[in-house]
Amino acid sequence: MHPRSVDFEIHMHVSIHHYLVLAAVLFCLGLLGVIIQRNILIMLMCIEVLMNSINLTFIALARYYNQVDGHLVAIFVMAIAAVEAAIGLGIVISLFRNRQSIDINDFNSMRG
Amino acid sequence: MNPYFFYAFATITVLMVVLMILQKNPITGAMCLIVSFFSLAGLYVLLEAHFIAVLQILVYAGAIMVLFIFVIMFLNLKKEDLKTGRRPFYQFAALIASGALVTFLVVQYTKIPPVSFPESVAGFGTVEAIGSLMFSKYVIAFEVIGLLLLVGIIGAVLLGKKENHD
Amino acid sequence: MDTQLLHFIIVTLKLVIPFAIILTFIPLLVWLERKGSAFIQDRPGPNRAAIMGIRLCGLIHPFADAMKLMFKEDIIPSQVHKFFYVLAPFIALSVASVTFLVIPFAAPMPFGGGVLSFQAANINAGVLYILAMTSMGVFGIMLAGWASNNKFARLGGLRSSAQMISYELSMGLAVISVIMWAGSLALNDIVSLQGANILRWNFIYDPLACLIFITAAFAETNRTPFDLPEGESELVAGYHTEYSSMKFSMFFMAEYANMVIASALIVTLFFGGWQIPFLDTNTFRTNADYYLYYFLVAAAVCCVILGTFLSIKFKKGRFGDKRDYEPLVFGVPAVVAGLAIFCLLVVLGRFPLPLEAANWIVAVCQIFTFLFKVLLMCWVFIWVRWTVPRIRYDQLMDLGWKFMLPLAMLNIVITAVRMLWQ
Amino acid sequence: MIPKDFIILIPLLPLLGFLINGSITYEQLRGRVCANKSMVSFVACLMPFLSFALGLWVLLTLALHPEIKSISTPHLLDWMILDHFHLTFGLEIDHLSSVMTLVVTGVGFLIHLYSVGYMHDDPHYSKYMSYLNLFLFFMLVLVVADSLVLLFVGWEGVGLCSYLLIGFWFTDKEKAKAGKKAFIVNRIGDFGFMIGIFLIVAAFAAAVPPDTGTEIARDFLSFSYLKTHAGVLTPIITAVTLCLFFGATGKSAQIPLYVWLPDAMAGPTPVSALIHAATMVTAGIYMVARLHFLFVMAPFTMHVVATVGLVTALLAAIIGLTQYDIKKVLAYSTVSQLGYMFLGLGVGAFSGAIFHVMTHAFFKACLFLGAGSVIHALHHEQDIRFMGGLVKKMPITAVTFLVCTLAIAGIPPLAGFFSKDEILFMTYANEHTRHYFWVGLFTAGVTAFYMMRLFVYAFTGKTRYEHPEKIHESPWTMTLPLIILAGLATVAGFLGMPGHSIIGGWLSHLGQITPHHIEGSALQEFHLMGISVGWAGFCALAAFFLYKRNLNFTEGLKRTFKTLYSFIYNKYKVDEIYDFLFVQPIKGFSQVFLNRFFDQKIVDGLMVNGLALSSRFLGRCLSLIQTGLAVHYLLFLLIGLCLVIWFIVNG
Repeated sequence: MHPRSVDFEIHMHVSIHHYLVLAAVLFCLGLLGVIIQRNILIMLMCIEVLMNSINLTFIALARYYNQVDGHLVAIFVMAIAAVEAAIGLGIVISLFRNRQSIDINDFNSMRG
Repeated sequence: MNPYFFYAFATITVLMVVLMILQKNPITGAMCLIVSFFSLAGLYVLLEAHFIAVLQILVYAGAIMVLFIFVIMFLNLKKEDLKTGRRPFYQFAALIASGALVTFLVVQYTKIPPVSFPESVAGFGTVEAIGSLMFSKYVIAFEVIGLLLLVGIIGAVLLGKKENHD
Repeated sequence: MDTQLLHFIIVTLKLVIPFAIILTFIPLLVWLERKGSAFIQDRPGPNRAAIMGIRLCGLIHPFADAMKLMFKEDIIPSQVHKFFYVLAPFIALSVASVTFLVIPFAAPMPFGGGVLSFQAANINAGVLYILAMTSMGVFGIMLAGWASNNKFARLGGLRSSAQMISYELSMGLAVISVIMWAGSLALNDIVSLQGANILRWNFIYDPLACLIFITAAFAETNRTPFDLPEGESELVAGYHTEYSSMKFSMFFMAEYANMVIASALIVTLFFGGWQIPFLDTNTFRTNADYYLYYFLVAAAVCCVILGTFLSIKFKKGRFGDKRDYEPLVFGVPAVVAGLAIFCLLVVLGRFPLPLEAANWIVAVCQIFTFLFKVLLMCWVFIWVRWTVPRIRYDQLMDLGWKFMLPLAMLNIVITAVRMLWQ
Repeated sequence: MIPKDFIILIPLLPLLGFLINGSITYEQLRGRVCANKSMVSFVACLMPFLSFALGLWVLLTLALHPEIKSISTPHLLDWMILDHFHLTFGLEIDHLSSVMTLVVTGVGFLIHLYSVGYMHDDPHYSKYMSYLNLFLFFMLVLVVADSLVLLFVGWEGVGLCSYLLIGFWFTDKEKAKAGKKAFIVNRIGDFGFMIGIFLIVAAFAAAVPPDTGTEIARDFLSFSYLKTHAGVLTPIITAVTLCLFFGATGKSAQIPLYVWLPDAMAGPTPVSALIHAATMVTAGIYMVARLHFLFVMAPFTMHVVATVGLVTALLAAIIGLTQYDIKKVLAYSTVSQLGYMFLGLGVGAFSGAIFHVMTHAFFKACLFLGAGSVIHALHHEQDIRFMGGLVKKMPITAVTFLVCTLAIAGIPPLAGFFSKDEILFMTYANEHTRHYFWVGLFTAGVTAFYMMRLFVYAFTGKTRYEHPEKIHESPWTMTLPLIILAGLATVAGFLGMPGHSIIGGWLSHLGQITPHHIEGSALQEFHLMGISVGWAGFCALAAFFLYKRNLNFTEGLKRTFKTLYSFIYNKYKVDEIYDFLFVQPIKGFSQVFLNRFFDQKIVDGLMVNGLALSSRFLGRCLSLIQTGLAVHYLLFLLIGLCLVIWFIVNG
């Protein structure tokens, strides 16, 4: 067999690392999005991405250790994400009512 | 078959998240995010977490994102509300910082030799397994989360309520 | 390689057949709706479209509709968000279709050393999957409402999303009591546990959950009395105001597809699914030849009587054109077919069926039973639509949050108490 | 036999009285209650009386059980627990303390009783009574304390009460000033006392052996421990005792810190009687007697004590000759008598000194109260040149005053004779201080002279007061204490009969320095007694007849020695010297350096305003980060996250 194909086979093998790296990339993308976005709604969505990357890590490790505990943590994270979204969107609505804007840079009345 | 699926889902997820963070239109961003959630659900299926995969769709795509889109439509944003301003320094700094973070994490992960997944035990990730654990070991956490949800509901209602005095 | 190919074929069929069933059901339901409305509200039904003068009781009409919509000009208004405007109807229809994947059409059948389940995907958390998929349906409507860049459409979309979120809760909670009885989230287990005895079906066993679920399903499918997203009197046509031609027809189809799915779900959860009343699967399989013989005899007799009844209605010069021959188009083939079956049965007599064939016969019977039940449930939808007026938006919200949600929770408590009792 | 816990009540009962009357005063000042004077009087007098009764019980217990050396409370409270130093609260009454307790409570009770009459019309009657009770509390703490530190607490407390009572009529600026002066001068003495305590602590701390640290880790400031381990202090004993003695000079009004006592006459007369004659000023004597085991180890200090006492006695007596204010004369007499006591202490006659404390308490209190009675009758007239002829108007006062005058003059068989002679004999008996005897003898004569002068001026002859018809005898609450005290002054001397001195036997544990080289000491004592009685009697009679004949017979002398006279009359200009040497420089230093520079520039400018300005500046700088834009905070968060992870992995 050709040596290159063996190499390819090894590369095609999906290990825990792939998932962890993917989660890390997602986390950093979410963080980046939170920082560079001015739109407060998309910032909230980026926070959801952050939570999802955490979930992915937990679930991958749950699979790796063959323990379901990670799944439970993921469920709890989902619940918290739901609460976070509800509260965050409530805040967005009341902010929009007062400022007619969803630009995060307009909400700086507490600046020093 | 597994690697192809993994790469496909991973690519879609990352691509959609990237698209989302570059959007200025929140609806488009939300739709990108929904797609990425679906592919994440696919990844969960690959990890034999069927229940979580379904929950991912049900909770994230079905409830949270609906809420998002509802709010976006409720706000009825005009074109001029969606400003784009150039803040090159902060964007650059954030890019550098998150790039550093991800590089760092990846470097740290790759220091460990790659280990493939072991064979999953019987009944892994089923509703029964999760349920029995949730109502025994994690029952307190479960109750606390329930309380948290209640608080969240009340808080959201109070926040969204129109003030009476104006 | 052979088994792999077989497997591939089976999976493909599993994916295609449900979709085909839905596509078949849609024109049937359109026809049924029109006939039903005509019957209920005492007005003329579809009676114009004809092929060579043969109207087939208006059955031609849906096809004419489809033709018209397909060939109409496809208008895309200039101020819409084009991508989502185009995408929305596709989402609506496709999401509606994929839900059918987990509905079991018949009892799992021994086949080729394995088990053949009449269910595209036997997911562990089937009920949750259905809930998840139905909640996806809202995206099509919301996107359509938003992308149209139209006040009415936007309001329709908003209403739809609020309605969906509100009623999904009581729907999910209603299902929980069923899940508690069954002890499983897999739909096939739920159906199997209900058994052939009608008294053990969930609509008798847990009537409150059934009622809540049906009501919520009406709201989820945006059917009257909950069709506020497209309420003509206030919102012109709601979310699909700006749609025309094939895109409109896709929304139209999606609505009926949703209806079919909701009916299928109701039937599966509460009305025994594929269970033939009072006929256990195992009993049927062991005595398939017996049941088949008498069923065919009865069918032949029915065909002959019905055909004769239709044929004698023929009277030349009733309309004075080709419509005079309409009774014969149905009547004569029915008589002929009935006689043919009868002759065949007399000639061949009862003969033992091989086990495989018996299984297949049972499966087919169950599939037809299921589809019949679904059709009946769809008729309930139509019946309600033409009987009950649309409710107000605040009434809708009050009903969802203040009445049905507490009731569903109460039902869970009641179920739990009953389970302890037994 | 008295239960041990009861002795806690001896100091606590006056404190209770203070609390009751103090709260009444507090409420009264806010107009919530109107004080019932008889109730206040009852409480204020009852408490010292009960303490007195308890003290008597203690004394009887000690007298009837010779095997009991002292009664001490069990461990009451922990004050400080350090590694090698345990400071606890504890009370202990031995023979010495029991005598002092009885003097303090007994005389104190009588003066309380006297105050009922004397202060009856004062608007701040209840406040005055509560202060008196508080004073008694602190004095009793001082007396029954079992450690140097608790003694110091009482020491400071009586200083405080002295300040409060001298400045009781604080609306008069001079009187308020006198209060301040007393307090400040006392503080200077306390400074020396504290240094003495610190030296003791330092010596013990240095003496702790490293390996047997636990052995000495206890309350080494308690008297019992100090007594048994006094050897530790040997190297620095002179410094320690000098410092302690300096403290005693402040409290007991000796040179150089006696200046406060004459000014302290600004307070109400019973206060002068109680504090500045009978009790508080004897605290220094008591302290030295209490720590006699330290003082006997330092011969130099003993010499200093004797010298200081003698000089003070002489100089104060000479000033007494020239004064016209009745209370000032008595004040200088007090200073002089205290000097006698220190002379006694200095020559090792500890029991004699304490005996003199006791007798002095009786007759000096009586004298002061008599003076108070006169002042009361004459409506606050204090100058003896405007008195005279009071014998007929106020017979009881006059008789008691005469008795006590004779007592202080040293006429037998009155109390002062015995106690003073004891001291003088001991002075003579001590080889090193034999020459002091003659000075002391001379001083005794001077004392007899000016006291008789005072009596003649005030009570005999014609009435020089402008409203003679208003003069009347004082009420019984005032005369009763006078009678009692005069009686005591008459009989108390027999406790110290030479040869079989009861008080000497009672206080034998104080360890008299026995004059071993004198033989037939009793006989010699009688000789000396005869000399001193003769001299004192001569002086007294001289004064009586000289002044009786002509009150102004000294005018010629005054004119001749004008400079010397005014020098003496103005108390040797000591106040002016102190003012020039200490007060003015300190004032200047405070004004220029402490106030203008340190307080205004350093404290206000650098500390207060500087801190405020710097925090404002820092706040301004930090507020630049607070942009109010959430994205900026998030960026900081991200950078922080990177750093945290980096530290976790690489740190």
